[in-house]
Amino acid sequence: MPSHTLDDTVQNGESYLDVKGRYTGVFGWIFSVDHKRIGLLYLGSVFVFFTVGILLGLFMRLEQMTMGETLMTATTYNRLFTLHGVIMIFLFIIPGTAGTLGNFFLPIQIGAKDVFFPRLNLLSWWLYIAGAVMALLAIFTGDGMADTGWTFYVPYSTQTGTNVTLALTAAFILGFSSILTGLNFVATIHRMRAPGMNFHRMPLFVWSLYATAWIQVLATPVVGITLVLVILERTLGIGIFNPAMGGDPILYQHLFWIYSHPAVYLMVLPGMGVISEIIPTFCRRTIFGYKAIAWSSVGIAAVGTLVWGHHMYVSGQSSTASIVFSFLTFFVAIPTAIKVFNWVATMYKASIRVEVPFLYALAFLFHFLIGGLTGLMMAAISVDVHVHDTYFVVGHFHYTMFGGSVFALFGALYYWGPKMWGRMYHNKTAIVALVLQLIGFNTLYMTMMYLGYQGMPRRYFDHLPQFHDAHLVATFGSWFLVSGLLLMIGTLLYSVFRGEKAPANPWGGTTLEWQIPTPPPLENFDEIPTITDEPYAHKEEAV
Amino acid sequence: MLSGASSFASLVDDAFFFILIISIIFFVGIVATMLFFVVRYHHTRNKKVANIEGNLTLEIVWTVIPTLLVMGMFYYGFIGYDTMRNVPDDAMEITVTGRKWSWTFTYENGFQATTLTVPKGRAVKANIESEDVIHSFYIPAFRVKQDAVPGRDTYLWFRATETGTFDILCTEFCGDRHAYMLSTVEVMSESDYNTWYAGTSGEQITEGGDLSAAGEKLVTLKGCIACHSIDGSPRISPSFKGLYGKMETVYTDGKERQVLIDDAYIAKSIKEPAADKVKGFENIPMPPQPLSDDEIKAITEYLKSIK
Amino acid sequence: MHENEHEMKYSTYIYVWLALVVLTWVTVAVASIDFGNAAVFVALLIAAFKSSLVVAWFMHLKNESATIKWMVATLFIVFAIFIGITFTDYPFR
Amino acid sequence: MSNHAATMVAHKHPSDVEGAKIGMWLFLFTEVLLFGGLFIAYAVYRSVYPEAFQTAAANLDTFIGAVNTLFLLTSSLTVVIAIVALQKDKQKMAVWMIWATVLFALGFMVNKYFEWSAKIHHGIYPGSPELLADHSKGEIVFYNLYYTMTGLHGLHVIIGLIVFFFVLYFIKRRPVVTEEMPYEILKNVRGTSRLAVVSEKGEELGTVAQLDDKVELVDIRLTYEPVAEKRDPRNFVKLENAGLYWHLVDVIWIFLFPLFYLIT
Ligand code: HEA
Ligand code: HEA
Ligand code: HEC
Ligand code: CUA
Ligand SMILES: [Cu+2]
Repeated sequence: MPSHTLDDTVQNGESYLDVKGRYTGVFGWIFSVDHKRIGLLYLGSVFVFFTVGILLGLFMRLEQMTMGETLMTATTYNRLFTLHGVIMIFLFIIPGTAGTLGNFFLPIQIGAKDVFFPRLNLLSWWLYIAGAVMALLAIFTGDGMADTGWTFYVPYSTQTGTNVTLALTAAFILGFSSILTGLNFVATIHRMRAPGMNFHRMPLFVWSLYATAWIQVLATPVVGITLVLVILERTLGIGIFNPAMGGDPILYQHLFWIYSHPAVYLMVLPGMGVISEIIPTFCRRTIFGYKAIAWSSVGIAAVGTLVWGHHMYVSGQSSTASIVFSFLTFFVAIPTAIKVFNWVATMYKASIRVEVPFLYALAFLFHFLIGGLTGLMMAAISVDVHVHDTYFVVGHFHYTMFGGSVFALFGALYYWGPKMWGRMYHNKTAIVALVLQLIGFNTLYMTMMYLGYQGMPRRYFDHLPQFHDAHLVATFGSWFLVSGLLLMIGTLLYSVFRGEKAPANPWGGTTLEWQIPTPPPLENFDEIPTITDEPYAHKEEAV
Repeated sequence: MLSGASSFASLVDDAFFFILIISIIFFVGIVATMLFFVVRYHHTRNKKVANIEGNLTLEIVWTVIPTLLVMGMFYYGFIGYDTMRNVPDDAMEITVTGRKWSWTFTYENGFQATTLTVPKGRAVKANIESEDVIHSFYIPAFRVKQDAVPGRDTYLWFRATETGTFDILCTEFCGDRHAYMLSTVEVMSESDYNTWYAGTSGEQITEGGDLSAAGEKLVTLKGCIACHSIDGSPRISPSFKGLYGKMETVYTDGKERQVLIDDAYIAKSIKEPAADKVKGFENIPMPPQPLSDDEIKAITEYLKSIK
Repeated sequence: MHENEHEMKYSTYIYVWLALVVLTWVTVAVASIDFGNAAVFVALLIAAFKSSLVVAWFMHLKNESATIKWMVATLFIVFAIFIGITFTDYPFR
Repeated sequence: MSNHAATMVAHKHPSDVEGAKIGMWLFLFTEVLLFGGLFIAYAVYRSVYPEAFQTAAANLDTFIGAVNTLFLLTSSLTVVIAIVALQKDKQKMAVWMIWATVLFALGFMVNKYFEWSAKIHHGIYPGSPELLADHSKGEIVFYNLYYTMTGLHGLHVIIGLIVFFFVLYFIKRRPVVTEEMPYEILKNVRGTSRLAVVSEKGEELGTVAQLDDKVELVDIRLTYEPVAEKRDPRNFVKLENAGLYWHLVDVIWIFLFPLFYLIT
């Protein structure tokens, strides 16, 4: 029995969207310290950058349609994939799920009125915008956007004439924004849970955010200082990584991946949290293996800090290091496997309603399995020697990041959208969009993996003739993906402004956000609920 | 699938297929189960749910089995890698030099070339070095790859098993012409190779007499033409055509000035490229080129000849 | 002010400070003894001891909740891991 | 005044010191790891160039380093004393102790300034021709690290100084407290005529007694004259957090000192 039903205590508080504060209009948003408004601020800005990022992806595909220089010069192409990578990672996916959904739902799901440091939360968003503006400024100032790839490997990044310094400063600031969000979430989860909500009664989305927040706090500063070192070398000539000054370029890679490998879990853990919410809701039953799923998030975060060297098997690090890292890498698969199996087991003896969010959860599983399993192939050293820095890697990370995290984010927008803006989406259009996305996505990225195994290196402006046909197929797939994404964005925008009014609990969810009015009132709860039971306590008999 | 032309091909491919097969079994199994559940327990078919909260035995099973399997995968990857890192004692050595954006191969007798020639069946150890930024020496058909890191020597080895010509690619992003930092490796039968090798000489190119001809060879061998065209067509740096004797606008310590391109200026451009930055190319760094004075003289002669 | 706060005494801190000064002197004195390669470890050991004094007393970690203590422990474990695993590389090159 | 008054104040959760502490500690963690990246680099390069590091370290002045260590240790002591003093309501003492801290920190910086300028005078600074020509690669790395790490540390000292000036300002300022008045309290005070209702612009609107029943929350500002020996509890938290930060700067120096000056 869901024992924290609040229906009787809820009073008709005004929705956070209507409340008028000290400022009105745009200022009412950009100076708001309400976690829900900040969540939507993130959502809006993140999607602007996502659109820029996918357009860049599209351009890259168009260039790869032909051999030789057609659309753009090599330099332009190099800047494009750098910008594409930087946007997608630092501006879209890292703040995407945690900043948007985390900000909006974390306090509600633990029965709090806001995050612990509301003003710090607003500061994070402002830092995010500052970083984003700086990244975009880097395109127009100096000698243009950096052309180093999102990894900024030295010594190339210290030598190139392009505007690496500004791009790095942007990444540094974005890092701090992310740290502040993480710090805020840890404090919130520790101090603001409703009475009775002990750690083992928290929704799994909150668990995943907790693990994510720790990665944000502990790993981000390392990359921060590393980027600063590159900036120092470019501006003051302090060549800590410069071989001419006794430095070791490979050390840069260590420091970079110490953050950037855990960062990939930063991207996917919140997505996994979303899936852990969607599945029990649409299965109408409690989740299978709650504790296993909860602790596997922590497990992934913990093991994830041990494995960064799998990006460096052929970098010139010692063979011992490669072997140790390979060995450790395989262990991240275990907590991930636990999650996957428990999700599937949750569907057993359930009463499943196949709605769009659930379809996205299935799509997530489908893609993430492919992404994760190809990860295992690359974790095996001898295989990675062959596929490292080829399109195989590109395929792998689009499957995990795009097919995984981003599809989870899309699913979450359908799932929680009605709660956030109080309106439903149009079902049929949403399904058509999903089908287009599925076809396009798999044609595009499956082909990339094939290309990679054939030996097509990544970050190549041009390709050898033997790779041409597959590149054509991939580009063809990208058009389906475009159509699907455009249609989806259209549907979502339509639902925000024109959709049917949503009921308070359209899916029969049991977590706290479904027990309050839609859209939520300013302070979420009139009375802080007391929690006496697990978060996914569904009734045995379906209604 | 990509053909494999070295003794590592089967090692890598086997490990890959081993993981691939396990992956496919899991993938198909999981997706099928998932879809089956969705159909079987669709709410129109199943109204009463079982709120099963977990099952410790299952939890253990699906932790232990994957653990064992991934250890198998690790082992497969490890033995392949172990073989790749342990060079047989009888391996012949070749030095591979990467620079923006070309490869130079130096043989034991000092002979240098821009393409690689190796005998079939013999172990070849490539000592890899870089003159500027990180590159990566990659032969897909051989399944080998190793980064060329400035300031640090790396190596790889292979044993070609098929004759023919295969691509060499650079797989670490190194700038504008990263995608054109290509070469080929030609695998010859042992006897063909021996004949070919006997015909090479490690003698300095500049010793031949005709300096201009030597210069022509050098601009290819040392990778100058990766950046400088010889027919006047635009690349990322000033074309060599008509360069000698022309007045050039350069920035010296940030100040603009005019210089006449003569022997001394060319020598300086090669040794200290950062000293005078040509207008229009001031933000593209030219790496200092480790050339001997003789070589520079030869190149200068050659530049004089292409008006 | 807050119920759970400890009554603090000036004298405790002065003792801690004295200990720190003495330890600083010890580090300097010990540095002139030739420990060979162990020198780094001796120096780091003393530094670690000194900093734990600062953290425990000056920063009152001693009186903080178990949660915060665990968090600090996590920090040091993570940092130790970062350094430790990096060292699977360099000594084996 | 309307019943929207609630939105004029930031949502305040009941002041939770433990949570604020967790926040502060987490922030310190990020600082530790910021330096952590550099310590990793130091460890790596030391293992690669053990001899060069010893030769180079011998050229740094142990005496200045030791004096600076004492400066920082003592400044840490003065900070805790300031905290204790504030806890004991000895505001004057606290202020004096913060000034002492500031002084020691300045002493540290002055020392550092002389140390750096002496080195720079000798032509030893990152990328200098002397450094590149006459010193081995290991020594160059050592000096690069030395300048980066002590530089970043110095930056933190300066930030700490600025923070202490803020704290001083807060301790000395006339405190204004904005609090949210919960409904129950509001109900109780409704009857009184001693509390005035003031608009946001400051004009008086009447007394609380005249408020109508729809009002559920008001934003109240209490302005009071500081009694010499009374502290504003929030200043205490500020000083304590500034102190935590300062001690961290100290802890980092405790490691920097032997690593750069002593291992010869
Ligand atoms: C969301 C992002 C994300 C996620 C979740 C992952 C997850 C994983 N990644 Fe990935 N990865 C990236 C993003 C991500 N990666 C990016 C961006 C890069 C490239 C960066 C760059 O160079 O630009 C990269 C690169 C990368 C490399 C380096 C490749 C190279 O450059 O040569 C490697 C090598 O080991 C790797 C491995 C793994 C592994 C083992 C996992 C594991 O976590 C996967 C675990 C999941 C599963 C295994 C599937 C579920 C499990 C089961 C169904 C159980 C049954 C299976 C068995 C155990 C048998 N990744
Ligand atoms: C979340 C992460 C994410 C996402 C979603 C994507 C999405 C896409 N990426 Fe991404 N990609 C990365 C992260 C991501 N990428 C990273 C980190 C790298 C590495 C960079 C590096 O090497 O440094 C990379 C590299 C990378 C490469 C390799 C470049 C190279 O090595 O040479 C390619 C090549 O095709 C590519 C293509 C695409 C495509 C086609 C999409 C498609 O999904 C895009 C599909 C969408 C469209 C095609 C357009 C849809 C358009 C709209 C919705 C708006 C339309 C608006 C108007 C018309 C006004 N990406
Ligand atoms: C990575 C690209 C690159 C390579 C390789 C390269 N150069 Fe250059 N070179 C440049 C660029 C860019 C400039 C113009 C900017 C400058 O002066 O530094 C330049 C300038 C020059 C100039 C002066 C031209 C003028 O117009 O004043 C000479 C001469 C020259 N290079 C010779 C060589 C020789 C000889 C080699 C090979 C041994 C070589 N370069 C290899 C990029 C390159
Ligand atoms: Cu050389 Cu890429
Ligand atoms: Cu990784």
